[in-house]
Amino acid sequence: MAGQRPIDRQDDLIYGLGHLKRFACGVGGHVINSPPILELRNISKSFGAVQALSNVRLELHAGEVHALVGENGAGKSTLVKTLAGAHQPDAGVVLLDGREVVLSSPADAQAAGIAVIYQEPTLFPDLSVAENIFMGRQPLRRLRRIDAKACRTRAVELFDRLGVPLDPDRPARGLSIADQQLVEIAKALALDARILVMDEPTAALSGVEVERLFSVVRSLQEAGAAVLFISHRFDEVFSLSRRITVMRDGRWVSTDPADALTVDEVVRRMVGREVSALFPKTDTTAGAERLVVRGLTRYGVFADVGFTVRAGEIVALAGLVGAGRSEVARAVFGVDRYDAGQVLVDGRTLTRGDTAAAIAAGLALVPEDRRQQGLVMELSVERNATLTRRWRLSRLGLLFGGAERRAATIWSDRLQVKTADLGDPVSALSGGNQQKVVLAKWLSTDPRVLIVDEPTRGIDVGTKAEVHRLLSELAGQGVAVLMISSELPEVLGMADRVLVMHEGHLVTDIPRARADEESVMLAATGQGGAP
Amino acid sequence: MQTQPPSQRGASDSSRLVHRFFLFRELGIALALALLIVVTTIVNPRFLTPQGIKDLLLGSTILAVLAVGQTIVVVTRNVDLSVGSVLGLSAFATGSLFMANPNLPIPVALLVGVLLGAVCGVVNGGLIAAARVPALVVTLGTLYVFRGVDYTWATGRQINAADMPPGFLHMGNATVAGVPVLTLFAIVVIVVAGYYLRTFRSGRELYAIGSSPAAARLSGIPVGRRVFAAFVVSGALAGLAGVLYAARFGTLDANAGSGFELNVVAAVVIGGVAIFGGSGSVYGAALGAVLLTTIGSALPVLGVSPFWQRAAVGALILAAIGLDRALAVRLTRTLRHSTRTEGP
Amino acid sequence: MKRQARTRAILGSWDAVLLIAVVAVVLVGALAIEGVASPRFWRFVTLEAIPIALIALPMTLIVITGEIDLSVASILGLTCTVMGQMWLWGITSLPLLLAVCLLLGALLGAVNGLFVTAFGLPSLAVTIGTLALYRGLAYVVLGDRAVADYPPEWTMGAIAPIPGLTIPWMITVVAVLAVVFGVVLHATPIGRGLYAMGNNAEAARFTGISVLRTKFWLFVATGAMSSLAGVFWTLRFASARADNGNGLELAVVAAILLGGVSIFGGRGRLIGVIAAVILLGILRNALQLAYVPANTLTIITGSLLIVSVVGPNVAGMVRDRLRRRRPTTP
Amino acid sequence: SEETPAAPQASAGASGSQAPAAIKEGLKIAFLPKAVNNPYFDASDNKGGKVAVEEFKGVYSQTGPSEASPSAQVSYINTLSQQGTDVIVVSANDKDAICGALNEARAAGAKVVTYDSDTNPTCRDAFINQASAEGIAASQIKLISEAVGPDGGEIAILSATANATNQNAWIEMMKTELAKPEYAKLKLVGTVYGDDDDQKSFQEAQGLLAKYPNLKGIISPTTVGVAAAARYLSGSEYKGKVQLTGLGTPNQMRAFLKDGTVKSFALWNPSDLGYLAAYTGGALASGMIAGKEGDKFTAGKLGEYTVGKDGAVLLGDPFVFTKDNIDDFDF
Ligand SMILES: Nc1ncnc2c1ncn2[C@@H]1O[C@H](COP(=O)(O)OP(=O)(O)OP(=O)(O)O)[C@@H](O)[C@H]1O
Ligand SMILES: Nc1ncnc2c1ncn2[C@@H]1O[C@H](COP(=O)(O)OP(=O)(O)OP(=O)(O)O)[C@@H](O)[C@H]1O
Ligand SMILES: [Mg+2]
Ligand SMILES: [Mg+2]
Repeated sequence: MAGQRPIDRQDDLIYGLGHLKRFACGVGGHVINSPPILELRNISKSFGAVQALSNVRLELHAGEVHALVGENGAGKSTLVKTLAGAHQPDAGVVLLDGREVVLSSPADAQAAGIAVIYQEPTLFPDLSVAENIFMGRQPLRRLRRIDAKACRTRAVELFDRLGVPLDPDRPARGLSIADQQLVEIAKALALDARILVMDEPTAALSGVEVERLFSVVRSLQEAGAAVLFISHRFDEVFSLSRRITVMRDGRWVSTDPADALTVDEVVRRMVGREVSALFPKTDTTAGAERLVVRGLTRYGVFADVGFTVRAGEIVALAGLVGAGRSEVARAVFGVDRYDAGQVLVDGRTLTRGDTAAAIAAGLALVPEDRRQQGLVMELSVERNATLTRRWRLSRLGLLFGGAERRAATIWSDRLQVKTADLGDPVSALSGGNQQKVVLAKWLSTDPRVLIVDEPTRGIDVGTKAEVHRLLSELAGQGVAVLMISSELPEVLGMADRVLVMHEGHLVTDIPRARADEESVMLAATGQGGAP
Repeated sequence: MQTQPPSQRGASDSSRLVHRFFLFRELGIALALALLIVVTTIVNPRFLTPQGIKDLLLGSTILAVLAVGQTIVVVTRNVDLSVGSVLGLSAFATGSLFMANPNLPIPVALLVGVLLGAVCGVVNGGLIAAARVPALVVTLGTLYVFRGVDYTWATGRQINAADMPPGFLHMGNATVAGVPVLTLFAIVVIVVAGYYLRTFRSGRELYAIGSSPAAARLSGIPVGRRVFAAFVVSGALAGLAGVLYAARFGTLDANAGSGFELNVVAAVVIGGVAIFGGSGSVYGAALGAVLLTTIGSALPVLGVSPFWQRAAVGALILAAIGLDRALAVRLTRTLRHSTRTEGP
Repeated sequence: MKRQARTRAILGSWDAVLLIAVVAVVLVGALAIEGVASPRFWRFVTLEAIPIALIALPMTLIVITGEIDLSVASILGLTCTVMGQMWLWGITSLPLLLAVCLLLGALLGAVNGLFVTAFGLPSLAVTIGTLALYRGLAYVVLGDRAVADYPPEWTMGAIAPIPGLTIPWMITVVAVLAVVFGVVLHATPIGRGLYAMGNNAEAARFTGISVLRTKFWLFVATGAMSSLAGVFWTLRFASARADNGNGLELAVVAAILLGGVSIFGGRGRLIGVIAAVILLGILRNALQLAYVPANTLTIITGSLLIVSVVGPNVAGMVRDRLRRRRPTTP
Repeated sequence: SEETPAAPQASAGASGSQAPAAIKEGLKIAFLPKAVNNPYFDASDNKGGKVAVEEFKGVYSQTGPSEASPSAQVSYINTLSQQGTDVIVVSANDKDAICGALNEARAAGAKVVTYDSDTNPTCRDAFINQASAEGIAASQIKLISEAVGPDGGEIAILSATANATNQNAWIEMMKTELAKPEYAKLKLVGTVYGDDDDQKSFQEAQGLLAKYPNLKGIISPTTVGVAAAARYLSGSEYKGKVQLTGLGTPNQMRAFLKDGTVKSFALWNPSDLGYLAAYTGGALASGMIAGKEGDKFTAGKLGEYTVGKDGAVLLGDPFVFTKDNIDDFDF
């Protein structure tokens, strides 16, 4: 396979992917008997009326991977930020090696040997990837001058360790979410920290990168580091971690060895009730062709992509990270222009590059990057949720708060958005709850064609089931659903058909009956033949 | 893994192009500048006599020094609109100082001017960093306040060339190997600032702050301290510019440097410094300052009617930023199309 | 995060603070300074405020979308000179003059809008350029001449008071326009879009809001309103000159910022801006009456601006600090 | 200049039926310059007008915008009118734009005297002319002609703002003057504007020399411009080769007279201008004169003046400063 993937921008990076490996299970053979190197005691933190953490405790030992799980909004990220010195707790103490410390700024935490990968990437778009990794602790030459060459070579070493051929000289702007996440990981590794905290590092990654990451984490663990790992994917949690702490509603619920727990038990503790089955796909009979895409080409990004989605169908678009799935979705929705091809909804051709027209024709897109593309972080939950319907909610061109509030209430109840007040800015919501607001925003438009790009990224099990149920329900009502997902079980569980993209081309179209992990992954890595 | 080597090469090819583009960006301004000078000289050879060159260099010096300070602030996603007022204050202070002590050594005057500017910078930076408020508003406020202080202090007085020591005024006019002494100050400032921003951690951190303030905070960069320092430096450079102004113009009243702020911002923007922070260099900004002053002095020489001059300056500013943009877009497109031909 | 939320809560009531300040200044002024209570004072204050308000209305919307237009005063000046030149050519129909001027303003605004939206250039840079360009064109049109021989019906008509009052009738035009802009900003889908694009243009694009088209039309509107202010200016001062309204852009920007509009876009309300325009006008005139010298007025204007942003933030921080201290002290 | 024969005070009463013989005490007299912070107006108002007002026991004040603009001046006129000022002495930033406000102030009882820069005659009671336009133009042309020498050559004008009323009037008169046969060898090649801004004037002077290689002389009839041009010339290779004259203050120009950049320049005494304006205002407000042509009054130490056509009062001819007399002056 030649590595000539089409690229979009001058700063785009081209790289291929290694072979897919299965998760290597197994945990390092350390026995916990040493005192914890990090201990949190009775940490409490509130934001205005929201009690994000109350009396949370946590112990991290050298050489262990400790998983932290909980529903969206349980307080995991808040705990991480407290550890990172980005938030100061209202009460409680942090002990490092048994001594009480005050982490009053991120610099303090770094100095104490704590490296953090935040849930949302925190890169400097204008700076090069290498500079991003070493910002504030670049290798120095004489007279405290930065050694740019050392910077570069060390970045390359780090990427080799992670198995990603990212170019250290390219600017961070324009990196895909996955690549951003990888840079974040490299940044944390570069710290050589004793304590590594990772807040959903895998949410944007596909299997290959996840496996690479895990092998790195295991080697760190063997070298004696303590790792705190947060994820909503239980296979990862159980394959990587030795102990699992469950949080609910800002409180500590339990900490147990992973061996002593089952997925069901963890979910029960997280949610406080039994969760219905995931992927409740009901069979529907496909109706007329709703969305037809023909020969869609955007030079350097994707070429000659054509497919149809029928009413009542859920079609999954699978592929490796960077295969160009999101780009296709954006072009179809009119956010990006395309160079050739045609998009038809219910037989009518859409003007290219016109989002408003696409929406008017009944298209909806739940984008992959909720912070940049999905939400206006400074605006309230209510405004965000009704932004797509502002014309419909207006009377004689006038729009008053009441109509928006009512509409927003309905949908936030339906999706169980956890917020103190609909007037709060969405930036105050937890990641998962933010995702729900994006869903609310688009589902409320009664779309005829719904495109969802990684709809359940960062969403907890309970809500995930709810989202899946919603998608099925919508399909049942005759909506054509195009679902982009990097999670194979989700793809296989939900889709009537699976389209697979590889390097900007649609390589195969597999019906539900024949779709399995093997066939999809082979096609995604460019090794599968025609169906 | 056979895919890796070729793709990685491709990647660094593209990034090299990116680098070349950024180099080109400053080259583009330099080119525009050269073009302007050549055309003007063809029309009027006197434009490039030693006297003409000296005038050009002297003319750009003060704006260039201010542009360096402004760049340091702008890369942190802030802006300092008060520089014109700080310059005025420092220039008047220098004059008053010399009136009171005609025998004062010049370095002392320089030091006092720079210190006074730095104090103004402390006011700006202190308010902005401590209260975390938008720089544009604060410095628009201090633009008024510093100017008001200057007015109140001067109360219609004027300091004339005759009031200042000849040695000081001589410095404003003297040349070393054809290069005015004042310009040497500017060159030193540009080189030091440029080198610092590129090769020291704290310099890079300024870019990081401008690129993403929130991320900078989470990375443990002392954002407040750095922004504060950037404003102090900008103030100090404006103070230095004030002393240079006094040396060059000799006549000082409270209006010195009023309205400069827009010129400085224009110079920085023309020089390719992103107004929203994170990228750009002091070399570009200084070139922008030279280009802007050259436009100002070339137009009268070209015989453009005084009524058309202002319009021409505006049109050239638009042309400069438009051209810069067009180059960037074109480069992107070329890259995209070139990959198409070899792509699948 | 938390501080921001609090700041916002206080900023939400910043309008209230400004309105109270207006009332306070009026009361104190009326009691302490001779002349503030007189009807003539109000006439002068409103006459001064009208052009600033006319420009500030559309400009507030532009700033909320995260852009800025510094060329407004130059558009005003160019309009004045074109109006003067047309008068010299013998065009004596006021409606025609007005129509041509508004069209011209819209056109000049469209040029700004084109540069910003079609070429993707930062508006601050573009409008610094057109600030010089338009002012320069004003000099090209009239040069060193001034046109001042407008019929007194026009010049008197422009500043004629509302019957029975001393306040000029133009203020009703401003009021109607303020309501129009206020409703558009705060109670229409378009207004919602403006806030959205001011905060996150990309998300707005993903929501089907035509960011570029909206911004373009806002620049057009600002141009037209600046021209309207230009026509008023010409008639009020009975003088069309190339330097009319020189430097007015800073006064407008100052009023908008004092009004609590975030320079980064996405935040602010029109009522605050209007209160700020009034506050600045009253304060300035009242202090002049109280023999405060111009130089001190300059300092006061600047300090007000600083206080307008630093005040709420520091108050928020102090409250934050106090609140955090309380639970820890046993 | 119009000679004012030293007539006895008795004849001053001719203008009114029972005109008072002296200026009333306690008159509120306010000076409104183009902009405060301008040294020229500091000299005319605070060193001239103030002295006069104190002499006749009035209440002196100076107020005005910090930057020269007609609209800001209007605001101050309104304020002065509300404050019940008896006399507003104003130097107009625009001869038309402040008319409306001045007339409103006059309707409210104030007398308006313009000085330095006039408004339309219809909106003021008297204008104190520092020197007639003809006088200034004639003296400027004469000075440059002498400096350049008998061979003549190209000359240029560096003015203030393009809209300055007085400047434009002078420039027009200079052109008329140049048309006279004795100046046939002088050729006016251009007029540029330094906006009364030091740096802009400096650059414009520089531009003039680059553009006109054969330039022999520059006239800058504005204090800011002439100082800037002198500074440029004195620091350049053109010093002594290109002649400069204009209207400047002695303190600003002293150094350049002495180093030979400038041979001579002219100016009236700004303090006298303010002094005369104050007395004229006082006389008007006391009803001693009405501002009609032929009215006579005594202006303290300056002696007696007669109101000329259109309410203009002429201060006198400009004074020519040279190396030899410059040290007698300090303003
Ligand atoms: N800056 C803030 N201001 C106000 N409330 C906040 C803020 N940050 C977090 N919260 C609230 O604190 C609670 C915990 O949020 P947190 O982000 O820690 O959840 P989480 O467990 O990480 O969830 P997820 O799995 O969705 O990422 C939520 O209710 C959230 O709304
Ligand atoms: N905003 C952007 N600017 C520039 N390039 C981008 C941007 N987003 C993605 N890319 C690039 O476009 C290519 C295709 O990315 P895309 O996001 O479409 O892939 P994908 O198959 O959807 O993968 P993912 O699982 O990350 O969504 C990637 O190489 C990525 O680097
Ligand atoms: Mg989280
Ligand atoms: Mg994607």
